[in-house]
Amino acid sequence: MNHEAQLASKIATETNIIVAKCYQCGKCSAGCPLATDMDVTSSAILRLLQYNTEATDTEVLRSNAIWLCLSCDMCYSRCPNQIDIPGVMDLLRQESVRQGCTNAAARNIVRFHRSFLDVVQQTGRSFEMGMVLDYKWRSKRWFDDLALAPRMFLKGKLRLLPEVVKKRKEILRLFKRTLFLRKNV
Amino acid sequence: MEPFEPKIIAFVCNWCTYAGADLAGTSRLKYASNVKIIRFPCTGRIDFMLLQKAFANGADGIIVSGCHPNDCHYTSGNYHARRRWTIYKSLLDFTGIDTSRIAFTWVSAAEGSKWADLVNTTVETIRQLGPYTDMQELIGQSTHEPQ
Amino acid sequence: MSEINKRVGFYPGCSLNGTASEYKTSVLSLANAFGIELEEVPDWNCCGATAAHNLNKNLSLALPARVLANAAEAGMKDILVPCASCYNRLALTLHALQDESVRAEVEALIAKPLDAGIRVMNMIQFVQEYIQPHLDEKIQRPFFAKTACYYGCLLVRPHEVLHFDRTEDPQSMDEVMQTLGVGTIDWPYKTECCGAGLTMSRTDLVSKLSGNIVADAAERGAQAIVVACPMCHANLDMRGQQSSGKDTAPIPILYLSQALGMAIGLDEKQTGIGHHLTPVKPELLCAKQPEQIVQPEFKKEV
Amino acid sequence: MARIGVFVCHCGENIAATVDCGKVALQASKLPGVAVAIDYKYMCSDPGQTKIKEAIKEHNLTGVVVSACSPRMHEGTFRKACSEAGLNAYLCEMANIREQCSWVHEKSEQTTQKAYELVRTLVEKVKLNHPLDPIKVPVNKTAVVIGGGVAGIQASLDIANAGHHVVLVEREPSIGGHMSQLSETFPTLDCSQCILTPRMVEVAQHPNITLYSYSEVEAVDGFIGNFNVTIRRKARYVDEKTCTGCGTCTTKCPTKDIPNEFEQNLTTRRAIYVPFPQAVPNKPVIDREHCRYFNTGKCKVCQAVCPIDAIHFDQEDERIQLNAGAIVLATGFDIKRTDFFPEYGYGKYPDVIDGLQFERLASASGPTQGEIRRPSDGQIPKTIVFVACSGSRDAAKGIPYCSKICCMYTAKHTMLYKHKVHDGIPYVFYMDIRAAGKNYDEFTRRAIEEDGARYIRGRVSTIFEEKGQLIVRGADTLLGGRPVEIKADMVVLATAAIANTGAATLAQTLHVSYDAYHFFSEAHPKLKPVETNTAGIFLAGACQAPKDIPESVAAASGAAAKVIGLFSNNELTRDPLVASVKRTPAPPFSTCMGCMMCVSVCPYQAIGQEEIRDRQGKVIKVIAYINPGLCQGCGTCVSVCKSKSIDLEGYSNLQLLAEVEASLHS
Repeated sequence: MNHEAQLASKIATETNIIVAKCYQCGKCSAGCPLATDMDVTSSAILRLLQYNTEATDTEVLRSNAIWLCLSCDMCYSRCPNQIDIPGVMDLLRQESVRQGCTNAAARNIVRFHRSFLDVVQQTGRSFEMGMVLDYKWRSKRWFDDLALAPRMFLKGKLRLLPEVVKKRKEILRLFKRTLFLRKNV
Repeated sequence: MEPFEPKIIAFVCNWCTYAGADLAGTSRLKYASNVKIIRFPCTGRIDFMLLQKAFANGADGIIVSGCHPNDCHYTSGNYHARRRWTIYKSLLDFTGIDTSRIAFTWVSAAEGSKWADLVNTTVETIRQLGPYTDMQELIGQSTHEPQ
Repeated sequence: MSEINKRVGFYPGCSLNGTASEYKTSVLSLANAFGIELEEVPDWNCCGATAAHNLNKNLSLALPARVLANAAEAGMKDILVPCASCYNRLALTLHALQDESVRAEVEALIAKPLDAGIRVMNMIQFVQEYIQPHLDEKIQRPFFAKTACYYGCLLVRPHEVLHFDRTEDPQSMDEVMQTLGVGTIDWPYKTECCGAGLTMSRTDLVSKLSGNIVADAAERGAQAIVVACPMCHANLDMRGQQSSGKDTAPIPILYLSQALGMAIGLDEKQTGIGHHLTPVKPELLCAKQPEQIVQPEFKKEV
Repeated sequence: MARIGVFVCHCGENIAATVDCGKVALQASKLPGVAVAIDYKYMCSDPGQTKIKEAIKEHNLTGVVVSACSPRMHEGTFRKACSEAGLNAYLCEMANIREQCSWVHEKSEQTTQKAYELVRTLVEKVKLNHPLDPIKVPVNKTAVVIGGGVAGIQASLDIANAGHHVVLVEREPSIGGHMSQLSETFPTLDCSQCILTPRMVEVAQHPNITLYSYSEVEAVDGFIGNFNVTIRRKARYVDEKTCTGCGTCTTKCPTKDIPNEFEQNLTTRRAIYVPFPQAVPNKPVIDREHCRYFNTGKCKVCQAVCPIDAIHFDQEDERIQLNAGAIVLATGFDIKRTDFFPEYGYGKYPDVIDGLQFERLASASGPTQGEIRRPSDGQIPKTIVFVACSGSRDAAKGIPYCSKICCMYTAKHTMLYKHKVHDGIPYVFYMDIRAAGKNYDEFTRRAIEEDGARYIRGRVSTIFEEKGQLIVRGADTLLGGRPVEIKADMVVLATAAIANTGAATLAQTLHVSYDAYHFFSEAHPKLKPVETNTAGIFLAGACQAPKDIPESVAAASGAAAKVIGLFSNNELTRDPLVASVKRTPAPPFSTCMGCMMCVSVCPYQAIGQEEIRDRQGKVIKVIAYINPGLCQGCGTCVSVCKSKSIDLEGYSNLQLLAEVEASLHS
C-alpha cells in the first residue's frame, strides 16, 4: 500500500492541526478570494480530509485548489475553530509533490516556485530576471507579459545581473540539509 | 515460598471512588482481595498523617482516590487534597518514606473497571517492591515477622 | 541634514533590491530625514517567500533563520522589514523558534546559533515608533487627495503570531495617513489578498483580485492607494490597472514611505515615485512645495 | 463497656457464595466489645430487621454493625430499624462485604478473612460513634426573587400563590425583562406583551408580593432558611407612592436625545421616562446621568409640571434589610452587542442590526409600529439577510456554546418579515437548525416551505456596504462551499446569548458558583437542575444557560416548587454529620489558634469567627466557629486544622485512626 499514514493523521502529527475540529460552517470558503476558481473549496478539502480514506486523500492531493491557495490567511483569521487552513495547505502541497500527483493545471505554479527556489539556491537571493527566464523555460510560456517587461526595465524595475550573497556555501549547505531535492518537482 | 501478599489500604471518598468500587462489585469485576477500603466523606477530609499511621501499622501500600478534579461533591475538597498531597509527598520523600508505595489518583463513580485495574496494578507494584518494613523498624516493631 | 541619532537593523529583502528599488530608496530617505540610519543585516539572504513554505517546511524556516542569526551576530535588536512578505516569514519563523526542539533543529540546518532577543518590525510599526512622534513638525506638503490604505494579508495575519493591529478593518496605516492631513476612505478591501505569489504563474487570477481592489478604491473616490508591501504594490500597480477596464484615470499606488516622504518635502529622486508604471503626479495629491524650505540632504548612494 | 451487635447477611447467595458468613459471625463474636454476632439469609428483610431489633433490646446494645451490602444501598434501612428499637440511628454502621468483597473476589479463605477484617474495622469505628440528633434549623418563609423577567415573575407568582411572602427585586425601573421587548413568540406567534402584561400586573397587585423595582441586592449572608438580604433601592427621584403615572413630566422634559434602552437604541427617550407604556410599576424615573438639573443645577421642568408634587430631587438611595428563607436567582441573559466581529460591520453600518432590534421593529408597540423599516433611512428592506450563530459556536471570537434560542427566533423573524413584507426575500445563513422542542421543527419547516425563507447552509465571511447596499458574502456548504454573495437592504445578526451583566458579581455576593461564561451553575446537571451548590438558593431561567420562554418558565416553576417544599416545614432537618470546633463549656477553652485556615478552604462559607470572652466579658481569643446549618460535612477543614481543633462527626480523627489500625491488624 503506497498510501502511508492517512493525511488527517499526518497533519495532526506534523502540524498539530486537527481537521476534525472543522464543523463545516464554510466561513473559510465564503471569504476565500479564490474560492470560485478552485476545483475544491477549502471547507470541502477539510471535509474530504475528515474521511481519512485513501480515495478522499488522493482527491485532495490531486486538486488544483491546494496550489491556488494564496496563504493569505483570511480563512485562518476568520475560522471559528481557529484551524490553520493555510498550514494544512502547505503540508498538502508538499505531500502532493512528494507523491507525484500534482494537478496538471497547477504545474506552472509549481514550476514557478521551483524556479524561484533554484535561483535562491544558487545566489542566496531571488533575482527576477533569472527567475522569470528559468520559469519561462520550464513553463514554455514565453510570451506572457512580454509587453510589461520593457516598461518595467525602463522604470528601473528589472536588474540584469543577480545579487549574490558572500557566503554561498552556507546557502548551499542549508539547502542540502533541508533536503530540498530538485528532482522532486 | 508462598508469594508475598501485600496489605493495601485504600482511602477513598464516599461519592466517587467508593461508588466506583461498588460499581466494580455490581459489575462482578474480579480483583485482588488484598485491598481494604476506608470510607471518607471526601478526599479533602483525608489527613495524610493517616498514611504514616497505616505504614506504621503494617500497610505495604496505600491507595488514595477521590473524585476527578472539577467533579468533587463538595466542589473543591479534592483540589485541597491534591494541593496538600503535593506538599505532603515531598515531606514524605524528605523523611525517607517510600512514596512509590502510595497511589494517588482519581476514580469516578462510573469507573468500576478503573478501580479494579487500579487495585490489581497497585497489588502487583507492591508485590514487586516487597514488604514494607522501614517504618516498623523505625518504630521498633514489625508486623511481618512473628514477634 | 538630519543628525544620525539612531541605528535600526534593516532587512530589505530581494524585492527592494530588484523590482521595488524605489521602495528601498524611499525608506532610506525617510529614515535619513528623521535621523535614523538603517543598517543592513550582513550578508542577508532571501526569506524563501511563498515558494519555500509551499514546497519545503524546513527551508521555509531555515532561510529566515539564517537572516535572524546574521542579524543577531551583528548585535541587532530591532529589524525593519519593509516587505510585508519578508516580515511575515521572519515573524512566523521567530514564533516557530520559540519551541525549543524546532529551534535546535533549525540551528542544525543553518549551523549558526539563534538568539531569541530579536524583534522584526513592519513598515507601519517602524513609522509608528520612529517617525510618527516627530512627524507633525516636519510636514510641509499636507495631502489633500483621498487615499485608500491597503494593508494586504501579510501585515495583519495571522494575528496569533504577529499581534499587529487587528485583522478586520485595521486602522494603523489610516491613522498615519490622517496625520498628513488626508482623508482615508473606509473600504472593505483593506485586507483582501492581491494575488500575491501567483503573479507570474496565474496572472489571470492576480489581475482579477488586484483589479477588484483598485476598482473598489476608485469607486469609493480614492485618488491614491497607499501600501506597505512590494508584492502588493507590484500587483496593484501592474496587474490591478490592467483589467480594471474603468474609464477613470488609473489610480497611483504609493508606498507608505513615499507618501510620508512627499509630505515632508523629499524630492522625486528621494521618494522614487517616478519608477511606478502608473504615473504618480504629486501636484494631484499634496500641497505645493514651499520654496523657502531647505531640502534635507540625502547622501546615501542608491 | 461497649456492647456491639454484628449482623452478617448472606444476601441469598450473593455473599454466602464466596464468603463463609457463619465463620465471619463466629470470629466477630470473639472480638472485644462484641456482645452478639449472628448471620442470616436476608438481613434487610422484615425478619432480618426484626432479628436486629430483638438483639438490640435483648443485649442492650450500644452499637450495631450490619455486615452486608454497600451502605450506599441500605444504610438508611438499618439505621431506621435501630432507631425503631430504641438505639440512636447514628450508632449503626455497615461493613460492605458484598460490592467490595464477595462480588469482586473468588471464593476463598482470603475472601472470608477480608470480610471478617472489614467487620472488625467497622466494629472499632462504631465503638467511637456518638448518638446524634438531626440538626433542626428554623425556616423563615419569605422568598427573595432576584430578577423580574418572565422567570422571576413566574417564580414569584407560584410561591406567592402557595401562600408565602415574596420579595421581587428588579434592577431596571420596570419588571418584564427581555420578554416584554419581544414582538411575537415562537412557535405559536402569539403576542409577547399580550401574554406577559397580565402576569406583570398580577405581580404588582398580589398581596403576597412586595416589588422593589430599580433596586439591587447588595449583600447576602446567613444560610438556608435564614438569609439576611440587603437591598439597595436606587433613587428614582419620583415618589412612587404619590405619583399617579399621568406622564406629564415625561412629555415636558427638555432632554430628548437619550438612546432608548427598551427600544434597543432605535429611538430616543427623555431624561425622565417610563421605560415602556406597559411598565410595572408605571411610574417614571429620572436618569440622573442625563438629567439637565443634575448636570447643570438648572431645569426642574418636570417638578414644575407635576400636578401632585411627586418629584423630589433630594431623594437618596435607600437600603432595606430583610430576612428570607430562600432565594431564587432569575437574572436572565443578555445578547452580545459589541463589535466582536468587525467583518460583519455591526455598530458600523446602521442597517446591520441584532435580533432584539428586529424584535422592536416587528413589535406593534415598537418605533415603527410594527412595520419593518430599516434604521438608516426608514425604507422597507426588500432583501433581508439573517445570520444565525453570530458569535455563538465560535470559540475564536465569540462564545463556544450554542445560544439555543437563535435558530427558533430567526425562523420566526423570517415569518414575521414575510407576513409584513409580502414581496420581500428573507435569506438565512445557518450552520444547523436546532429546533428540538414541541412544534419547533414544524415551525422552522413552515418558515421554509410556506413562507419562503431561503435557508443557506453556511457561515457569512464578511458584510460590507457598496453603493448603499449591504454585500453579504457567505458560502453554501451544501454546494461544496460555493461562495454566495447577496445584496441586502438589511442584515439581522442573531448575536450570541450571554450571561447578564453583573452576574459574576452577584454570584460572588451569594456564594453560588458560576461557569466560565458567568452563567450560574446548577448543583447537579441532571438531578438538581434548579438548585445551586448553596442550600436554599435556586435558579430560574436563562441566568443558568440560554433558555427560551417555555424552558425559563418551567425552570421558574421548578425553583418555586423547591422553595414551596422548603417552606412546607417550620424547621429544616439535616444530617448531623457536621464538623465542629472543639471547645469546652465555661470557663471556655479551645485549642483553636484562630489561624482561620479552615475559613478559606470551606466550600460553603460555613465557618466564621467566634469571640471567647472571660468572665468580665473581655475578648481573650478569637476562634473559628462552624455553623452547623451550613456545614455539609466534607471535612476539609478537619484536615487543614493545624492544632487538630476541628473534628467531624462520623469521620472523627479517632474513628479513622481506629479503622486504620483495625483494618491492618493481623
